[in-house]
Amino acid sequence: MATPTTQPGLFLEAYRRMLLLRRFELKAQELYRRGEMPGFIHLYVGEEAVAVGVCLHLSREDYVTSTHRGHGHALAKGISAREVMAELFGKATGCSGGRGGSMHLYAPDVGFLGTNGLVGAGIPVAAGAGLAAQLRRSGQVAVAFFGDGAANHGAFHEGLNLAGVWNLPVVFVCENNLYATQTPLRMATKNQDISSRAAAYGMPGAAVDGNDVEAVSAAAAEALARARSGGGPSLLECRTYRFLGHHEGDPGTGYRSREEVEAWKKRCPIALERARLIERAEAAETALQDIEREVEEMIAGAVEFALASPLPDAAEALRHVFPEAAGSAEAVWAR
Amino acid sequence: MATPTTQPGLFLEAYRRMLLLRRFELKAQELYRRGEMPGFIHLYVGEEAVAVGVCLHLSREDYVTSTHRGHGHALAKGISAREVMAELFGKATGCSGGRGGSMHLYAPDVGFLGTNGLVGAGIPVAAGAGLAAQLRRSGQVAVAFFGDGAANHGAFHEGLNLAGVWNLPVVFVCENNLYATQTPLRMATKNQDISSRAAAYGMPGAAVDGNDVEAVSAAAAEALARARSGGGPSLLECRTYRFLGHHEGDPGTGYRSREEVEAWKKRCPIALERARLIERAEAAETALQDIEREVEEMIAGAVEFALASPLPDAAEALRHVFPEAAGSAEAVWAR
Amino acid sequence: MGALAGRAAAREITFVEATVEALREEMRRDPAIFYMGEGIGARGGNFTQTKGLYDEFGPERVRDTPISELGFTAAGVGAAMAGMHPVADLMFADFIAEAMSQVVHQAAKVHYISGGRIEVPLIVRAAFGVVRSAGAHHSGSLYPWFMHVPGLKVAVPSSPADAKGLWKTALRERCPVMIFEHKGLYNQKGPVPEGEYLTPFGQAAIARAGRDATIAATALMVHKSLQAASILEGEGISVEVLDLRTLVPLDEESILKSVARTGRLVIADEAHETCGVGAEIAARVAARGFDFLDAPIARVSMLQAPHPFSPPLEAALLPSPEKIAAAVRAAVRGEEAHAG
Amino acid sequence: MGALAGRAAAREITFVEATVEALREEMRRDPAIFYMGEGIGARGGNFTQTKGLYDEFGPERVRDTPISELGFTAAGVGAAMAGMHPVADLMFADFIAEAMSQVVHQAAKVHYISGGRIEVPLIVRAAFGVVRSAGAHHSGSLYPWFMHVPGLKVAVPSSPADAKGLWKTALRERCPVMIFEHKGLYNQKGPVPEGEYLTPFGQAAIARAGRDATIAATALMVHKSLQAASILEGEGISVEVLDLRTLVPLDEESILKSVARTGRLVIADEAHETCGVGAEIAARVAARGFDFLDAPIARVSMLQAPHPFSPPLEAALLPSPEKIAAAVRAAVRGEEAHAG
Ligand SMILES: Cc1ncc(C[n+]2csc(CCOP(=O)(O)OP(=O)(O)O)c2C)c(N)n1
Ligand SMILES: Cc1ncc(C[n+]2csc(CCOP(=O)(O)OP(=O)(O)O)c2C)c(N)n1
Ligand SMILES: [Mg+2]
Ligand SMILES: [Mg+2]
Repeated sequence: MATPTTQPGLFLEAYRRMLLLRRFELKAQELYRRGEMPGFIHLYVGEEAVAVGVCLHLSREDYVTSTHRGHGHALAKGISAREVMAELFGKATGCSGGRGGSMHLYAPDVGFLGTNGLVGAGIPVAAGAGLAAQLRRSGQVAVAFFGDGAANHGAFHEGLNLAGVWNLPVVFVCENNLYATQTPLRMATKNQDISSRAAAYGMPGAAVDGNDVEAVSAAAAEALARARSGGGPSLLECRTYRFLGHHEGDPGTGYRSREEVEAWKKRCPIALERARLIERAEAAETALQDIEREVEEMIAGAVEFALASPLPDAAEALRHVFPEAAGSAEAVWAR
Repeated sequence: MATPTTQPGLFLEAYRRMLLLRRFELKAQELYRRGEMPGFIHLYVGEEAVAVGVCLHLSREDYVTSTHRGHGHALAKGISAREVMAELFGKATGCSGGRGGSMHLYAPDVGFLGTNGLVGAGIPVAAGAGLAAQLRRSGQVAVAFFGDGAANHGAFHEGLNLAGVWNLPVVFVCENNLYATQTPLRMATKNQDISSRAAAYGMPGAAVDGNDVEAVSAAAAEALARARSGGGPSLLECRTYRFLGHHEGDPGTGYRSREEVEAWKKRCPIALERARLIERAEAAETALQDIEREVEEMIAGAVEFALASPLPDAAEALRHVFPEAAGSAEAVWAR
Repeated sequence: MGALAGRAAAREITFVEATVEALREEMRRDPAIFYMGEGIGARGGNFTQTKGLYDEFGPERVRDTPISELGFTAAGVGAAMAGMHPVADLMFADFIAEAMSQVVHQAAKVHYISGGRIEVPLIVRAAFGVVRSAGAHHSGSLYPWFMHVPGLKVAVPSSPADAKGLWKTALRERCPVMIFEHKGLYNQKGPVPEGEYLTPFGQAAIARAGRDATIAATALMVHKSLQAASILEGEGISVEVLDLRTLVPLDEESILKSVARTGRLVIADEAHETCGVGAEIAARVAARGFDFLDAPIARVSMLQAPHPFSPPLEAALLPSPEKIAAAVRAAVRGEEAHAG
Repeated sequence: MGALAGRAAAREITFVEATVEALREEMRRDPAIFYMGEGIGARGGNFTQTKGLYDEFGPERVRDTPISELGFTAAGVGAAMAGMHPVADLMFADFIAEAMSQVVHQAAKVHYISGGRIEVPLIVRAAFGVVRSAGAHHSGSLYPWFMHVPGLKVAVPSSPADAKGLWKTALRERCPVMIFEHKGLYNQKGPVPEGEYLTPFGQAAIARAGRDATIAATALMVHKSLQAASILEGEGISVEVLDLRTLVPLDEESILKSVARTGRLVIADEAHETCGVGAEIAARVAARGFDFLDAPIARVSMLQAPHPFSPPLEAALLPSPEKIAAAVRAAVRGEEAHAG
């Protein structure tokens, strides 16, 4: 049986998605800087290989929980760029109807259970989605994305321990980008090998180069296959780096040396994969350019859609505090 | 330099203290069963070697945080049996003035920072006491006692991680008695080797026979010496068993087989140590009998004191919500 | 209570048995329902609140957890988002603080901030209130915190029948519902209809009708208020006792109607007083029922100290029939004095 | 404000600078004080709320933490019990939920349940309130939860001078104090006395005197209430604005005195309405100031929905000068209608 990592065209698809994530974020940055976007945004630039490498192996029915830095996860899991962009503008057409914003993107139709404003919060929520899958014997899996900083929160401990003892179909993906805001990992924990913590919960742990989408893909495919086949949860640490500041407004320097930032930028996951595809002749330059154009168009369309969309009606501000009718929401699809 | 474990008379003292803990608990049980005591009590019978083995190496200035099953820790750290017994009766002369009860015993004069009604809660509190010691460079250490069940709470994770990264003078003592209420450890975590979790926090971990006071003493002495000398925290797992139910009222059977209970009772820490002292001729039978009489008298005195003491005055029920005067409380001794 | 008067067949069972019956019936009906908590499996729960469910539904649906309130409550949120209908049993209400963020920032908010696209039908169950000097960490009520947070419904049953009826309603709601059960009620017996029996949310019950003053009460305090009413009856004061049954939604209409008749309002509740149930009701009545009032609104609640262990201190702080009666008496006499 | 009028020398600095100044002065005075939080070290804090302290006091006393709110708050409790005076900076008020149990079950209760033998002089600092559409997890106020819990003092400064004065008082208290600072105030400038300046707890300030109605307000809402008062002045309505400054202790006397003069009360506060600040004040005035009232008590607060991201929705739910003015107008006119 061919493992998913060897499917033909898989990495071309990975390239396409990483590029989508990258262009989306850079466009969001541009619009934010122009003062056109309310709230705060945390950009995923540099870390695309993680979301994409993992989500390559997820179906629409699988679940994902995400973080404050979640645009990439949302797009990689399949929310349209239009819906995400509209949400960043607080528009009625956004994936959360404008009520959520960057840190509260939701899309039950693609199993996306939310970006999150609270660090660590999504970790045990994913365990719960995995539990639902286990109880229904549906074959679904759940993935929790979270940062190195989140690994020091009690939610990490309780979530992983539950998944371990209940043998849940969950993959815990730690995006170790070496910093939580400006705090370097070494100031946050003595044992900086986060993957080694898996042992505490009796589950396999692995660390991979998080800027190499093929490495992430291979490790994720293995962990996901284990989860799907009843083998229980895994912890996957992806070592990566954010090219930009913590959020828009933070220059990302001061606490990180220019050399460190530049060294990581040289290891851009997208450039790396592009070079490989060419080198291995898996894609012609023209095919890649087609993809690049296609992505640019998609982003332009998303911006246009978002800007043209209406804001929500203030008269509806008290709507959706409680569900309006039994069984009204889309969540029911899952049952 | 002689390590504390080799001090002459140390284990005779250990025997005396263990006996005190045992007789105290059995007397409390008797009084509780007669309906004379309000509230709920969780007895420490069978686990005496842990509290005693560790506290042998603590001075009055060191700190201890404890659990719902904390009479043993309170006595081992030096609160008088009178004050503890009076507190169990809610008397004004109790160590908490009757406001606390079994799960809220406090005594700043001996560094006892509380039994606790919330599982796990004392763990990071001890880290904070250790932090105070570190900041003051006072040479004090802090010890957190907690159960196997508490090790699955987020407070364990955050407390140990903080102590690790800040190199705090703290010893985390897990009393692994194999059950949390009726839940066996294997249903609560996949990795039942709790001491192995120390690695996740970059600190040394060790597991010892928690029914052997000399083994506990040796391991604790080592960990405490490390803490005192700036070597940072440790996790010490003491494998033990409670001979009685979870709390008075729980028969302690049903979820535990008679064979299992009997096998552990055969390994009574007090009987074990008594035999050793005789065998090694460290104490004559008559000396041990003197100790036993002395302990009986102390317990009888404690009961008498507790029963004769007045209840708090209802008119004072709203007192002590806030401190009455700046610097009024005993805590200031520590500064 | 009132609603039951006509039903001949209702057997008497305890409050806690009524909750188990509701759960059993609903779990048979709906395979999405499952139950999580510490010691709620084979042991049947600290308060026998799941007795028999493990035997019928097995360890998957009646699931013992580690001591990880944050973890299993969050797992409940995740499972609910994924289409299940979990019950997270927090044991003592005090322990909800361990999972505060999961309840208020996740469960309560997801529906709204997802633009109504995701539902979180999670039940949070907790035993509250003072019994037997359980002390500072095992006596709290704490539902006022959750009244403050939009997106949560809050039920506080006072009788076995309502316990069953509110549980069954809760398990058909599509939003998070918190059910607070007073430990002192668990073993009280009362008539409970067999089979389908739903108590609507947001409808207070008149536990006793009266003319001179209204006592709005919750859970055990309904019973203490009825005792107060008996005391006062002997003094010629006729008291109406309203059993609020749910705090969110709150049946403001019934309170206002009653106060319109009686002109006096006392709120009896066991949670702490400040920013508590009485505060909210007093504020609403002071805003919308101002003209009905013939006397100041009084609150009888837990006074502002942590729960002490020692029985005389505990009693001094807690609401009691005598204190409730005194508050009513003051309202009635005060007004007479005022009028005279 | 009033207290400052006589002082000629007061420079103008921002609210957040005033808090740093208070901390600096107190940390110099008292070696027991140290500070913990995420990003509060060399970075100077999310809101520049510790700017310069790291340079002066170093990494031991100005201590960056991992993302472990539970852990470092509990460590604060332990250090406080052991004789230190820690500040636990929770960053956003919403994040206190991560450490709820540590604040309410440990910090708030230890003094009482130790029979007064142990003190827990822990400061919990949090930035609250709506600015710039921060959404559902970064906009909350939440202090009503802590008013409900006995054993905690709660300060809500509205001006740079009070920010300094309340901080300095807090750092000399021997109990846990929660300081809630509205993010929208951090960069507001005002006169702040140099050196020793203490604002007492439990004393409201009259931010503006008036005859026809009292607005009791907190933090940013003091300013919105002053704007409302200006609007109303143009309509011939004279409004008194009370700045509560601390919520525990609450200066009930000043509220009652003001209402005794004006006969009308509006409470303006940014926390959610149900079981909120307005509820508590309304209940107290409905109990003890009933005879002073010429109109129903009104609350202007955050309406009962989670904080939405989209600006028009957010604005629709939040209190504003216009909404406050409308509430006062209704109270005044309602009574005129009533009188007429
Ligand atoms: C519970 C909680 N604590 C603190 C914060 C503030 N905060 C937002 S992002 C962040 C850093 C997160 O670091 P990490 O988990 O490594 O993710 P990264 O930003 O590096 O992707 C912090 C402290 C928060 N949102 N939630
Ligand atoms: C946070 C919290 N959750 C649950 C409980 C209820 N409870 C009290 S003791 C206990 C079991 C504790 O087990 P363990 O930590 O192993 O200690 P042991 O009783 O075995 O000494 C539980 C679940 C509690 N008191 N606090
Ligand atoms: Mg990071
Ligand atoms: Mg145990």
